[in-house]
Amino acid sequence: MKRYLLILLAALASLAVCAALALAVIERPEARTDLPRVVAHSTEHAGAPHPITAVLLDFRSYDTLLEVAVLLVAVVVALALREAQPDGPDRMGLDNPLLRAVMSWLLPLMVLVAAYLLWAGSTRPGGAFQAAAVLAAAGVLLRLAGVRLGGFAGERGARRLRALLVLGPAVFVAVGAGTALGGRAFLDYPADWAGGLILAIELALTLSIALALLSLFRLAPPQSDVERLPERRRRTRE
Amino acid sequence: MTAVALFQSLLIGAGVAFFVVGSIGVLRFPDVYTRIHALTKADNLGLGLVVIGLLPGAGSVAAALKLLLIWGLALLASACAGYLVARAARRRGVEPWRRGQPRQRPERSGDPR
Amino acid sequence: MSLLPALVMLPLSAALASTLLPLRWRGPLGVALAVLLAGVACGLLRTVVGDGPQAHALGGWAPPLGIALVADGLAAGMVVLTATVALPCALHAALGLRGEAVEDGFWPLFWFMWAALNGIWLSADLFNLYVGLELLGLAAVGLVALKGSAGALAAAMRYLLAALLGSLAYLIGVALLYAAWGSLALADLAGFMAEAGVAQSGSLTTLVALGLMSAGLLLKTALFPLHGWLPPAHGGALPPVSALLSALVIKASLYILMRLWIMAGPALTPLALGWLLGALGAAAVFWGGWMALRQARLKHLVAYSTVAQIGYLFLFFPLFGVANMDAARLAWDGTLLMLAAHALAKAGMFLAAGNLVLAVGSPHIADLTGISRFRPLSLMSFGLAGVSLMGLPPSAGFTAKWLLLQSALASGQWVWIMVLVGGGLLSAAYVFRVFRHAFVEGPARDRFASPPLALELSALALGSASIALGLVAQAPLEWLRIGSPLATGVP
Amino acid sequence: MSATVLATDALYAWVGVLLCGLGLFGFIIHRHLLRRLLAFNVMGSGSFLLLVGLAQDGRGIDPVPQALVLTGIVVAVASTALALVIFRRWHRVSGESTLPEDV
Amino acid sequence: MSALPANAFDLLLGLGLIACAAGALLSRELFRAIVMFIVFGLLMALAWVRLRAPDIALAEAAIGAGLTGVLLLDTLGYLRRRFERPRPSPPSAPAAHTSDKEQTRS
Amino acid sequence: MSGASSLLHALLPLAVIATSLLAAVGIFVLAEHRHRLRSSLNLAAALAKLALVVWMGLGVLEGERYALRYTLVDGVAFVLRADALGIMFAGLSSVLWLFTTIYAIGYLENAPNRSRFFGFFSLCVASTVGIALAGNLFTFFLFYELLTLSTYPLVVHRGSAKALAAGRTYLVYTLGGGAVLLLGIALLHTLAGDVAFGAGAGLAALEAVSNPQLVLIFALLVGGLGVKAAIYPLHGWLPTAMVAPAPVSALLHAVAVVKAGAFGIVRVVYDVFGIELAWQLGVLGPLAALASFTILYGSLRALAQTDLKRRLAFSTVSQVSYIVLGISLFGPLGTAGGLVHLLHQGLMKITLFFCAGNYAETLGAHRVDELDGAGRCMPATSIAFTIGAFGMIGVPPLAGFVTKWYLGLGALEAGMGWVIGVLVASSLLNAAYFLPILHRIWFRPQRGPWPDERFRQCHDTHPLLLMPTLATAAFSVVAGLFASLPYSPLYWATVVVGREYLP
Amino acid sequence: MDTLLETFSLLLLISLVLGLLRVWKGPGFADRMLAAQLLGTTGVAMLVLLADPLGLAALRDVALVLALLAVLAVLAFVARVWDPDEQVPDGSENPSDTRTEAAPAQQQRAAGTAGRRRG
Repeated sequence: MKRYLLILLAALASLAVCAALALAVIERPEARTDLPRVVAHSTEHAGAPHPITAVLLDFRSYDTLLEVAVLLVAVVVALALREAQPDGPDRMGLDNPLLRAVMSWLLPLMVLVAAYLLWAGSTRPGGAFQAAAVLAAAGVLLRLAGVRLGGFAGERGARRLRALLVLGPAVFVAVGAGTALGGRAFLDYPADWAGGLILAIELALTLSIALALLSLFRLAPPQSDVERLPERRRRTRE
Repeated sequence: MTAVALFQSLLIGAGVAFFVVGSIGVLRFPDVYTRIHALTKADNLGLGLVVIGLLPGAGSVAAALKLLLIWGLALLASACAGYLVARAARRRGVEPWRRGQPRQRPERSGDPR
Repeated sequence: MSLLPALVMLPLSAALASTLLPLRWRGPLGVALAVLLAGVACGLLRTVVGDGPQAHALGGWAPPLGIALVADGLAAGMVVLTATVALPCALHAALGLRGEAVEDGFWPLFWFMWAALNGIWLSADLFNLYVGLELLGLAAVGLVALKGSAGALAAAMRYLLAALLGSLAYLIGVALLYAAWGSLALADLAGFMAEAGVAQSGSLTTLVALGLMSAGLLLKTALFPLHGWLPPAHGGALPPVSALLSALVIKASLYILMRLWIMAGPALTPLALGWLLGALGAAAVFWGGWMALRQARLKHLVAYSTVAQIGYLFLFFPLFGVANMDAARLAWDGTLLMLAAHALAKAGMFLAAGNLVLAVGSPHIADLTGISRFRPLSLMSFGLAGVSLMGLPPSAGFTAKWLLLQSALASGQWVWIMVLVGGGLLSAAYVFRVFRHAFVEGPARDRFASPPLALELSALALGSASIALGLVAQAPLEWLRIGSPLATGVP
Repeated sequence: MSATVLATDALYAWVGVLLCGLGLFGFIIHRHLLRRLLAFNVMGSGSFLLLVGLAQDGRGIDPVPQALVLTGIVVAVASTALALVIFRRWHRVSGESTLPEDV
Repeated sequence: MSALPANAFDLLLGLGLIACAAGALLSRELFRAIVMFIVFGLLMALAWVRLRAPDIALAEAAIGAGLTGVLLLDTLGYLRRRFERPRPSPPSAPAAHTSDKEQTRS
Repeated sequence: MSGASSLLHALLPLAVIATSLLAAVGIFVLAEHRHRLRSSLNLAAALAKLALVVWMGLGVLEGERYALRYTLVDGVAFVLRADALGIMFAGLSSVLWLFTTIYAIGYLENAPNRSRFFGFFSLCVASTVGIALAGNLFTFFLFYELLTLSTYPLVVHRGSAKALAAGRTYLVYTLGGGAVLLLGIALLHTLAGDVAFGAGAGLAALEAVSNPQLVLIFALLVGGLGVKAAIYPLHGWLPTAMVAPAPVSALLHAVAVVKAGAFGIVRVVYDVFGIELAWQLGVLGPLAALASFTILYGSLRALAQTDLKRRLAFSTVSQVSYIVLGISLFGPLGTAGGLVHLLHQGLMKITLFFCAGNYAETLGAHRVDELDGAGRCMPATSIAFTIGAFGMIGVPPLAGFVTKWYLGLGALEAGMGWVIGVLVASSLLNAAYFLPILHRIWFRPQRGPWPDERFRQCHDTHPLLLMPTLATAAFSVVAGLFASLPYSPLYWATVVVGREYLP
Repeated sequence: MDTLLETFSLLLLISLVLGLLRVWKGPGFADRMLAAQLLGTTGVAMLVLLADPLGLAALRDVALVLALLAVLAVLAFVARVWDPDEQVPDGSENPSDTRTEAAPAQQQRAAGTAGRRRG
């Protein structure tokens, strides 16, 4: 009975939302600004000829910075929870000769494609995030195939991981601070440097985002960091 | 329509047909192992024919290479997937279908809590 | 160099730094940077008071193409309020969490949260506000989840679902508004809407958008029927986290709602939406108060008190919408003062409650027996905060309530008077319930843990601030009006 | 363009509307957290379609909403991943896949 | 570039999107829901293509069809592995459960 | 007036409040075991406050003006202002605080939680003086609520279940009353803006406001204040609050809380509405009737009590309404009677409570029937009690007689002769509940051992308890005997009346 | 030519929807996963086909990424959900979901009729 009531409620709610949205869609007026034209006009002066990259990393670069921060927040929480209460020993993954062979083809390709997407990003579709996703996929593939990402194991590895995670936003903020200290607006790239700066930011972002996405995957980074905090007492609250 | 175009459309048509056939196969075949067949055929041949059909219109060598690369990757993926699933099925003791058995078994919900 | 981006970038850099730094440096760094940031915040306020509203086009691109940070009096005030609340919380955390397993995650999230808050106060762009909201929401959820206990995780999950749903509703609204007006800049939209007027086509799209956005923001603010996620999250978190969440985080969504409301101004005036929000606020006051009265655990009592106190803030909407200029001004002043009073008092109360729980070693109110003799300072902080929450003089809570009463009387909306008066009595009931247990001279345990003095002092500072603000409210209220619609004359 | 023909962009905007409704429906009826996350993601996709579809309808390609959606996707992924992390932890300590109802 | 009129392809794709979403949301079996969702991601990528947003299509292909799917499947496996026990033998379930918990605390 | 002097004039009222406020802070900060330092601080603050009040009082008599104005928010100001009426009440508080502090130091020797007690005690007096010096309704309300807050910990001080229950009752009544009062003030504020006291019948100028609205406001204000003044039917908290320690009872009943209520009603009738307007509105008659009823009701209830402090409590209910009665009599004599009773009742009632505390502390006697023969054992205390009791009854030439005489004259002046009947009846009732006690104390033999004897030999009680008791008793005799001399309470009351209400 | 390609892609879409049915019907985990795999490849083909008619060369990049990541889901499925080496704690070989498939197999084994295998 309660279940049916719930379904009824859900149906009513979603119908209401649909109806409201439908009305809004039907009744919508002509927009008062022609933003696409402004974008097209301004892209010439931006650091990247591809309009979407220009929007993401120049016009609305602040949004992108915050977006990376959002990703980092998720990672921080994941790492904190994982370290406070490590996952139990879990099977590493599927170790299989054929899979290894396939991966030896796939992985270099993935890195290559990621690099291509990153490079292509300034002139055509692609960019930091897409490249990072492919890189992260490579990492996930490794983990699924049972490969330990030894570089991120242990205390030093964890520190390395964190350093790389922070790198992207740090470069971003540093560039912003640099422009601001140079007397310009925050993240207002000097015209000569714009392309290079954007590329540098994208490069750092790619690394960080890729590692962030990888870290959100359950088994990565490797969870041998249980012993990482020997000096810290583990008190349980509550 | 030029001869090349005709050739292209034929190839692509055949590829698409393979896909359709593959889908139907996946839908009609009785068990996991047979369905893997349908799948890999469609992937390898269908996509291959489509790619070959598109090659003349690719415009540049890079684009053509990219198309071939896509095909290669798809081959790799489908081979790998087929192998992995079949191996897993074997190891888990999924028995192949034999003539006379019901084709599809009743569905059971296997949700974890 | 403008202070505006620094206010977001400083905490953001601090977040990045504290992800990397060794654990033992994070606390001291946190306190030191919090002091610095408080200084910057005061600097901004000074600039705004001296030179009027400030704006900074990020990337050198003016809106609607780029994003601008804008600081009017309200934004600057919120920035300062954030620093005022966060500084004692940082102190409390630096000392109270030292050596705990949760400290690893706390500092980065604390700083991300601060960055998000400042970002929201200063943002003048609809989509940027969305990203800010998400950053804030995820950081807050993370802070709640840090404790790692089953209760904390369930609370965090519930909170996350509410936050996600809320921001999604907001995002859909953004989509509609962008489709309807073609810009994301608040100032543009306000201009267009004022120009188009109420009757023009498109107001329906705008209304649906604003409705969805409001619904999402209400969910995030935990207004009465949508408050279910709040008590477990705020009641179960670490004391400084609870304090920050109740004092600031829920205010962020309310702030956006107020901004939207002001932006849409004429489009919404003829509607009864304001009354609806007011009615929900009234229900929240009574329901939250009633539930607070029935809680067995101290921090949950305080959390339900937040549910109740949010209700007062929503009286803004029916009172601000009226044509009566005086009433609108009083509502503006009263709501903002109430917001600040609640932020200070509730943060102080959560910190004090955390100290009491730490001293007693039990989360239950009934176990407070005899605590008055052993931890008078914490109890006193709790009491000072309580005075402000009850709306008794001479606290900021009282002054705010007085202003709201005046506004309700001036606009002839008598219903809200009963809410203000009755809600005050209800909050007195639950605050004094704590004291009743604390004053019992029963066969109490003689041994209480003693939290470091600085923990008690940080709670006391916030509690006293909530009292003191009531005495010096005149100037801050004038600052808050800088750049507001009240300054231009049309509410 | 005549009014009787539905433009591609508008079509996808309508699909977005339906996805939003569908997602909301799923979000309300389900208690299993994984399903609620699915619903959230569906709803998110719907709102992205709405954003781009409406903005481009009758106006051609608009890079701004496209960039916004990219940002939105990253945010959605981060949220989903965070939710999964917390969910797994919750499942581990409680053995439940749903939240307790009694609040 | 003005808007193209919607054709059968768009219509079918829209229907497919809605069907996939419905399948992901209304399926009784969780695994099916997740696979449906993965397919939904794929269709979304196609939809972005039709909206002439190849950037988003790229991201959607990498995320929606790739990483999110993996995350969800991984979580599902986590649930199954930890707590899915054959139902005929209930006594073993609580025992395993407590041992898990102890592992957590140690 | 020079700048420095005007600054001094502004700061003096603040300083009076600050003495006890700072004392409160200091006491809170002091560790529990520093009782010597705490006592010194307490006494020093009390003396300082008294000196300041006397200074200000003399200044006010010479026509000096002391006022402080601070704008809180637009349209709302925090105003402190010393007029004759305010100084009168502040003087009463300061004098009695001094005695009560001494008494409390003796009473609470070796008791736990003294730091908290004395801290809130000082806070309580700070708010009382604040009430006295409040220059507008808003400021008055501010201190009025602060008084509620600071007395609650005193009421529940013992921490027993009974004390906590009493505290709860106390809160329900006083916070409820406060809310009603706030409503009235807010309403008034929207109509008339910031109503300053002593501006000379501020509301009379309001032509446009309808009478029913004013009557409503009056009812709200008096209803809110009536709770603290313990007017029937709002008196319920007073007898239950008797569980508090004796000095607290003394403070609650004689000085702070009930008097704050009564004083508030004086302010409302004279300073906010103006007596003329109140008379025109027709609210004075009902107020007088209510006060009369409360007088009789309180006396009757007192008659039925066996517990000494409860009997005194109902006596307070009855006596405070004399003040209200005096106010509601339209004319200077009645007003003078009411105002002087504010002081006289304070002196007498505090004496009685001190005595009751002495009996309880020394002999363990709480009930009336346990007091048989107490006079022989504790002669000094008993003499003080007798003086207080006779004063209450109104035996000439004690203080209570002066009050009743003026009230009677005032009633005749206002043409409300029935009030005299009330006065006579109440005096008879007073006698009926006080005389049996006196009889027991002086003429009955001791009935076996005392319930809980503190001191071995019967030589009265601890000097710190005895001294203030005798002092207040002496004051109440002097106040009656030398009522016509300058600086007597009656002199002050007539000054107030003459200065501010009969221009 | 473009129209033709679009028609072909429509056909592919139809085939994709057909495949969707298999995802829905299952019945085993592997069936659904395989069908999804097929859909992925179909999607790749469609992207490749649509690149010219829509004038979006970048679609080939999309197809490339899709093909590159295609193996990921299946691998995750096999490694996590349908692990062949999984040791089910109490000896019964399969978690409940695959019992639908395992149960007849066990019966067969018990009857000693484990015969030849196809594929």
